[in-house]
Amino acid sequence: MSPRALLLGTVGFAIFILSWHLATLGNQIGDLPGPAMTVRGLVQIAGEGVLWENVVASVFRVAWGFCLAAGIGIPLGMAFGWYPRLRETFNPLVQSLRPISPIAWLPFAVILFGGIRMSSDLAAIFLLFLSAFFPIVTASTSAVASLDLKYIRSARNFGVDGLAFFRRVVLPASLPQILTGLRLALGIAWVVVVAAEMLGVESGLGYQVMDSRNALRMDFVSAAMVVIAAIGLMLDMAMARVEATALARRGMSRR
Amino acid sequence: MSATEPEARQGAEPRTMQAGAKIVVRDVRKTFPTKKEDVNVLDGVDLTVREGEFLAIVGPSGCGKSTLLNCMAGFERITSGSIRIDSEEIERPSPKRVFVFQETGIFPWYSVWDNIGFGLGKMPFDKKHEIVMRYIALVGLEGFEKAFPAELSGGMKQRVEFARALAVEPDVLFLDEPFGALDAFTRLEMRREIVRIWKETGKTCILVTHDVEEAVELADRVAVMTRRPARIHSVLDNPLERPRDSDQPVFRELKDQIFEILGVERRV
Amino acid sequence: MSQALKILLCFAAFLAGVTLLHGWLNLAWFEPSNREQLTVAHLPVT
Amino acid sequence: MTEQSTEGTIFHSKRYTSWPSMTEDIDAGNLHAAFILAPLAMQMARQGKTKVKIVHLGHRDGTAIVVPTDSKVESFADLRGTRMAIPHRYANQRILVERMMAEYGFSEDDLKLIDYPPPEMPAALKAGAFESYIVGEPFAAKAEMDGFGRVLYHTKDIWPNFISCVLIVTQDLIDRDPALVQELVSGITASGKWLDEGDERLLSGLVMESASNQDDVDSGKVIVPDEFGRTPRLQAAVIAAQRRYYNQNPELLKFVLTKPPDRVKYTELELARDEFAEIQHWAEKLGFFDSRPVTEDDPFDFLDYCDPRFEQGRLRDLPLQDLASAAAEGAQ
Repeated sequence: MSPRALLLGTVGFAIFILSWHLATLGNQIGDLPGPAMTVRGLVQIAGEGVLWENVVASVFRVAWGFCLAAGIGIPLGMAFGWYPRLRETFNPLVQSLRPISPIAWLPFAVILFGGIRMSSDLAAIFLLFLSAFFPIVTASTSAVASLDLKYIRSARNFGVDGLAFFRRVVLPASLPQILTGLRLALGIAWVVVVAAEMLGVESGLGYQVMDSRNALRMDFVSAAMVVIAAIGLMLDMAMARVEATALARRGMSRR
Repeated sequence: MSATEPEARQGAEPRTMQAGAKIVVRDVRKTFPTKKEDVNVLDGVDLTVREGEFLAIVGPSGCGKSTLLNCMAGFERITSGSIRIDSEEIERPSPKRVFVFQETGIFPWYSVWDNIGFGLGKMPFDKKHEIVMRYIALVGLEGFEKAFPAELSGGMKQRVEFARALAVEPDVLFLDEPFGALDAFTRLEMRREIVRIWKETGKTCILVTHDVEEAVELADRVAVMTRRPARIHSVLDNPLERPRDSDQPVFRELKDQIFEILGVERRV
Repeated sequence: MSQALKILLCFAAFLAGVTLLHGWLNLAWFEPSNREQLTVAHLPVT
Repeated sequence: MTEQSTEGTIFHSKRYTSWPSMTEDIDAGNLHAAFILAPLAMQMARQGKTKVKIVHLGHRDGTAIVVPTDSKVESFADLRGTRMAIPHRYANQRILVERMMAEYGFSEDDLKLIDYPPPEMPAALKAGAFESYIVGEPFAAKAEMDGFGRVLYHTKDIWPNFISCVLIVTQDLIDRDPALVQELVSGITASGKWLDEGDERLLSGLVMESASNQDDVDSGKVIVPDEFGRTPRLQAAVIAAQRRYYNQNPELLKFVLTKPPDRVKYTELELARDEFAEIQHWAEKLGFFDSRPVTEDDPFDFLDYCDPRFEQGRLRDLPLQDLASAAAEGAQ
């Protein structure tokens, strides 16, 4: 981030915090919390250690949901991209399931994983898997489907096919678009985890918001939201770094 | 075509096998099925390419010269007729006949070294290194082994593509408007490069281009194609000695002749 | 493909780490208790 | 607080954020015991996926109707044509309101009932989303304590010994481990008795502020502020305020448990057939069992949803520090 961008960023934040402070001047605990109250709340829940438990719980669920979605979504999406008949049979199904909000699956998820240990965690992970799976499959499909014909012909011209062709041409060529899909999926999963946790589990940042609300501690609610925003940003920056290292030296002509 | 097509084609190739013929294309037809109706692209193409020759194929854009080249390379199947290389029917692409694309087909995710070594497949590192370095030297890219395509100029990327193609020691090079994406100066430089490489390696080169001057400047013979559905109108011998100078009167005469066949008004 | 392997490894390490942390902090994996346990649920309202 | 005693089962309390997530966890087999709304418990027993039985009451009363402090409403009649927020359509509070509407001759649309999450009721009342709300504690006391709400009726005034939450256990647990259910019920009865009739001995794990030192705090002991005093209800206010229980402000819980003292009752929690008959009557009337209507040949008897066997057991004794040691500790 260039210093100028950093400066402008902080100015943006400063304006937001200032207006937030003015808007909530003189509010008590029960009303809309101001920045100062939020910071105090943040310090308190951090001090009590409960914040770290909730952060770990949320990140744990997103990590598993996301990795499973990537592990299954990428190969499936690439297969859809490469074999048109496969795409024609399954893509309509995928695209019709996609708009269903993952939260709608919660009742089924709870029943599906009922009785097993860590069932509420598994239910949340299942929801996150769904929320990340669809963008990943879609990105992987279009990455392979739009593979440049001249790369395919170059490889076949040199007699490179089968697994070598997949590993040395298809995968690297579709990597940029797949990584974009992954980054998008992680963002969506992070939004969904908080919502999922509001409904079914007893740990995590979503639960923290809901529980603070029940405890009439609006300052804890805004403190949790600050943490949610910060971690969401960190996850996105981490993915951006992964993308940068993976596509290093490819320059703009990434495809 | 302004002139009605003469029945006896001037300087047309006799049908019999020519001594030293590398590629023989006989009565090739190619139709592309579309929703409305079939599009007939090649309509009875006959062409013979001699061993070690530099042949140019010239024709208006969209006439099907690239399709012909793709068929000769084995990327596309012909509807009817036959294409034989060393009297063997073409089934699919092979490292013996390497294709060079217009905007280069090298891989942006591989370094120059990896790109050139791409076609060499499994072999001990030092043997592969020796071959790769030899062709890096041939195309004048010493010192750029570790560079990636995004960091190279258009001309240098073209050189990597040539090196990659030559590294597998093919018999034939198919060049599909290879300099189309380059600026004028680089284009001139690369034309000299391809002639030098062609002389040094003795490969059979087939160049497809819509630039008549480029064809006359590079080729031993120039095959002129008609509009779609395309056929070989005629194959003209290029008597010019190398290195050629576009100001030579014979150069201009040959160019005019080709333009006239193509029915293109040359004067701007 | 070593680069892709590196990315996979750091994902796997992250996954394992956060799983153990979650188990330790929230699921009491590392607090053996021999006495029988029963959870009684309630809402924070009478 | 069962961690304090050295033997017997450890009972963990688990706080849920909504009734559906609790019932889903019961149906999923993750949960076998819970404090839940009485009509909801009956509905689960009648047509729920998991068979449950009510084994004890949670408490009595502890519910109030709240109106804004400046509102002119003096009696239920004044609520004609207004909106009232209720915690859940299958809550006993709804039955209470329906009963009072009948008493005051209200028709269905004379009082609009809105399902509303209890924690938001105080703020929503202040914001004017509705003219009154009926809910359990501490969300009634919250409005009162912050001064923008006034209690119109306590349940002790309009439905004495009002039943709101009941303790249920799954039939599966009853069949599998009746001794455990017995231990649970006798433990809860004992705590209730201590809350209403206990003396000034501190529960183990508690220490008065003046007698506490740093390692008490570090070892996680519960510090009771001196101005709170030592009575059981005030000890309970401090315990329940902890994050792992109600996660509320101790002052609010102190208010609930003491102003007035009979605002909520923790004794006489035995199951009574006639009390439940009345709840069942209203539940049927309001269509709580529509998917399996109660008829002669498909009756719904008290014993179909209650199991009072576990209430006769010996009360469990609580881990109390005897006064002597408490006094000695105080002298340090």
